[in-house]
Amino acid sequence: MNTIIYLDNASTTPTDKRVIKKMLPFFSENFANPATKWTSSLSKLVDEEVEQARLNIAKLLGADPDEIFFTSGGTESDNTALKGIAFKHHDRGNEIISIPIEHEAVLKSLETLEGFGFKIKFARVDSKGFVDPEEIKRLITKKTILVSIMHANNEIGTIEPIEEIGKICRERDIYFHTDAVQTVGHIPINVKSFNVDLLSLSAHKFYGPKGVGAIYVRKGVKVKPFMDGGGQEKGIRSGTLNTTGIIGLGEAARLASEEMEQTESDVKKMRDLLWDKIQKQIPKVYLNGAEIDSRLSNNLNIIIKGIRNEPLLVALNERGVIAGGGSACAAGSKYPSHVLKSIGVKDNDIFGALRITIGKFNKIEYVDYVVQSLNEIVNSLRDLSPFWEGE
Amino acid sequence: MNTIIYLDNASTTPTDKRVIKKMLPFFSENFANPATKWTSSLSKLVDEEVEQARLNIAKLLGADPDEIFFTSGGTESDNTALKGIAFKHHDRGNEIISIPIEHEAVLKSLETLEGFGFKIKFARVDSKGFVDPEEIKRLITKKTILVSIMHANNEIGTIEPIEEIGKICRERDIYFHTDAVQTVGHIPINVKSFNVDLLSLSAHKFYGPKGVGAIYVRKGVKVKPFMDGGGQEKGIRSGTLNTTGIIGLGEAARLASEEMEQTESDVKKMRDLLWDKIQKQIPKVYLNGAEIDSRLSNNLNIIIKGIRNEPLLVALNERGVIAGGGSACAAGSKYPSHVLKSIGVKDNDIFGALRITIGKFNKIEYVDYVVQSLNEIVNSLRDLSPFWEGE
Amino acid sequence: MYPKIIIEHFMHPKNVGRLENPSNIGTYETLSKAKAVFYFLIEDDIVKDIKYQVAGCPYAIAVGSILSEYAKGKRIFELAKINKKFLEKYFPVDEDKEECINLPLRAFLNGLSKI
Amino acid sequence: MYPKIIIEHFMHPKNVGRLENPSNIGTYETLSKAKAVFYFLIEDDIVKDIKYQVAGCPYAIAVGSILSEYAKGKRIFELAKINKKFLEKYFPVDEDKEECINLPLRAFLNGLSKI
Ligand SMILES: Cc1ncc(COP(=O)(O)O)c(C=O)c1O
Ligand SMILES: Cc1ncc(COP(=O)(O)O)c(C=O)c1O
Ligand code: FES
Ligand code: FES
Repeated sequence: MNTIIYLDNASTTPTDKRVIKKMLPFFSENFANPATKWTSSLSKLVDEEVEQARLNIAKLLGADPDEIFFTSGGTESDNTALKGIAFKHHDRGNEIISIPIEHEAVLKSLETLEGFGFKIKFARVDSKGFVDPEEIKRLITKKTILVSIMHANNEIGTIEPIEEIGKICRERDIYFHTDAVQTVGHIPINVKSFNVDLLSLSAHKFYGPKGVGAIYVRKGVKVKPFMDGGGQEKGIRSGTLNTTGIIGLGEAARLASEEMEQTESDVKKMRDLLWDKIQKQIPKVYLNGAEIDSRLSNNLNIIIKGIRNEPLLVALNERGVIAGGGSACAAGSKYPSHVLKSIGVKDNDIFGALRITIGKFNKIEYVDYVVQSLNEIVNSLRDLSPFWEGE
Repeated sequence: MNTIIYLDNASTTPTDKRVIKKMLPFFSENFANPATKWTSSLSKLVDEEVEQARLNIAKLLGADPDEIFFTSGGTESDNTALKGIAFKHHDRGNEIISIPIEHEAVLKSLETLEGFGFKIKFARVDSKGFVDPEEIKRLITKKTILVSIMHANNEIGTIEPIEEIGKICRERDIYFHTDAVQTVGHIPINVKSFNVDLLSLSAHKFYGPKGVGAIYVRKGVKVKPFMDGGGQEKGIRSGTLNTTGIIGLGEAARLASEEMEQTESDVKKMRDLLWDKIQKQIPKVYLNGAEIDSRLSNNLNIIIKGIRNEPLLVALNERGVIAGGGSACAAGSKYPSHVLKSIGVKDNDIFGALRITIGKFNKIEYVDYVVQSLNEIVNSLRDLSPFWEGE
Repeated sequence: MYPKIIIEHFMHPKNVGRLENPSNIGTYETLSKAKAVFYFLIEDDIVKDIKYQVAGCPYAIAVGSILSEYAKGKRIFELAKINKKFLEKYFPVDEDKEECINLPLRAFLNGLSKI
Repeated sequence: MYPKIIIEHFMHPKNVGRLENPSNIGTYETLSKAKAVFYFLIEDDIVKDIKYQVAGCPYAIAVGSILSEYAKGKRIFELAKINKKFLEKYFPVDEDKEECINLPLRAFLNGLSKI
């Protein structure tokens, strides 16, 4: 088989060809810096496209365009949200609440804030990855200034009860940030009904280019700028605008608004078929996290007993199938997964976890090939494994 | 005239077509995340190109590839350098030395650090924008941990005595950062002979794409990460790599290594001719900053007596000529230029400053058209001006 | 970039310059050194002639041109009613640029009331 | 991705499995739960038969395969000299992956010396 079957869409997605087409003229023809829109018609033209992109994102989120600020990606948006609120509002308190299964962009930012005297409280998540809004309520004190809970988890696809948590925070006048990097462009979002104050997104997770993202900051919410400089983006994010990236992000947002529903239903169908066939053909395979119907519809995260995932992924790759979840045990690696650990998966099983995330360019016809390959590989790796007793 | 004559290359440059060509396959074919290079051949392929880009930049700077870290641009590199050193080495002292004509990315980062208890000392610059290394020496105390002096100024093109300052800092074991956003890819740089510990660069200033840059961090120099997250770039800069941007930056660096000498000589020839003709044809025009031969060869920054630059730029734009230096007096604008103010230019003159910065795609044949347009516009604006007495 | 009508007036401003013997002069200057001056020849409360100068951005220059054109032959009590709303009939006003419209407008109004 | 020779051995590993009646067993386990086991049939200081199992990455699996192939019919005093240098003749060792080579190598050496 010559085609590559890419099943690691939660890691990154290919840029949609229509997005590339939209971006292309802004590299070397309409390349101007939009900052000089008052004195250069070339800049004005670029500025208009940048504002259109802002509008497209605003629409996708149910926000106003002047609540959207462009960044270099999800990581920067998370840093901006957490450090921006903490350093601006430290006079109101020093406690921040989050959960242990957040992305490292959140966790490491919180660690930094801890070094600056903030107190980080983690609410527990259950074996499926869900946080209980009641526990957030219990953890809130007079000193709490910020709650940061991701919309959906990137490893196990658990969708958190954002609306309830948003309501709790709004009632208590506490800022609420959500990392929606895995959901924007995939499932409907409305910042107003979610009651979020800040939201992070990243273009390359929904068929936009890498190196660009955005942060929603609700009108009236003040943050200390994270990226200091020339004062672009109303001072919230300095630096010459990545116009091509932003215009690409805008186009990806527009396409998502139009096609999301269909895409997600196709993706779900393929994911469900895959899981069905895997369960039928391969013994001793278990789902990590929430039930198949209460997680992101592109996500499958499974334990395959008795083997490790690194050789599994390499062998799949040899057959043209690219999946995720690798957990090399060697130095320099950031695994075993803190997410699987937090939901109580045992170490030995974590090293055998496989993450398959479907994207809109995957073809359902390949499901049989994937399952067959997986089955054969699992069999030979189990033969190879000192941990496998043919259980 | 239908062609646009773009003379604002210090603001941003068009992406070289060869750079775009190099980037294109990495959007939707070779789109993988290089982080999974051990388990995916698609990732490995991208990783190799990213490492080639790193090598190209290292060569351009006389650095080792493992001293180069990718960022989202010059602004982020400056933030990383200053905050990274300050927050890592605050136990060694709290004083930082810089100059008032730095880019806002440096100045505003220093302002933030001031808020965290650091003491910022500014060395004076003379009427041409030069800092005296002796004054740096005098300002250094036992508490000084960092000196940050730009390589060349973005408004007036003054090239600072970096090597001498580097030597002073190295002898005293003080970290030395230089913002080389205006010089990388334009004039030769060698981080070793310059004795710099950290250096900022931005792709879009030398025909690479916007939204990507790099920071050189000398081997052994420790910084606290500015962008917290997944630990990419050896933990110095987290976030999914902007692979297309990085590969574009690498190609721009490669082209610069090969073509810099020729390009800069062409650029200088055009700049000199332009200045020559402007001086001959337009009365009461003065150069801001250093003599024409001791500044960046692409830079011309002039005062045109009796008029303001905003209408001048707009009228030039109407004739297809785009220049820079705009200083709208209205709200929301960051002018009048802190650079011109620091070198002693009077307010009235600052509002009449015009920055022309030549790039490699400019054609010397257009010089006459530009000067003629400028002359006509200056005449009518002077007629319009209550400040112009036909002096 | 500026609205088209602003660019037109800016590129071809009317009534630029000074009057030899003005009856009224109105000036205004911003903190950031933009300046507008109107020279009026007013007789029997009617604007017989008018010229102006502006050092400011295209908005300021164009508004100067528009005001001077409009004023010719008009009575001062009518002209004194001119405000931002009046100008908004001519072109959209960007919030970034409100100051630029104030500049010539104030100079103009100053010239009406002063002798 | 792994060097080609590693992928070849990984995709078609030799001597996979357990021996019924091994004379020696060598095992090694990393902190992160990777594990290698070698089963030897050693007679008169000569390796008559060998099998192995590895739960680890392709490096670990391939090195197991290479070692087991090499060991067959060899004397133990020769085999005891095997080290990282020896393996580097077969393939380049990435510094990220040194642990992965250690894993089967130690299990192998452990099996030689133990009864
Ligand atoms: C949930 C989540 N947050 C944040 C990020 C960081 O986004 P980026 O890598 O684009 O900076 C990712 C993906 O890497 C993610 O999945
Ligand atoms: C000297 C200097 N430093 C820093 C920057 C910031 O670079 P960027 O806008 O790419 O973030 C610029 C240009 O804007 C610059 O000219
Ligand atoms: S008059 Fe100064 S910007 Fe308009
Ligand atoms: S054995 Fe664990 S990564 Fe190689």
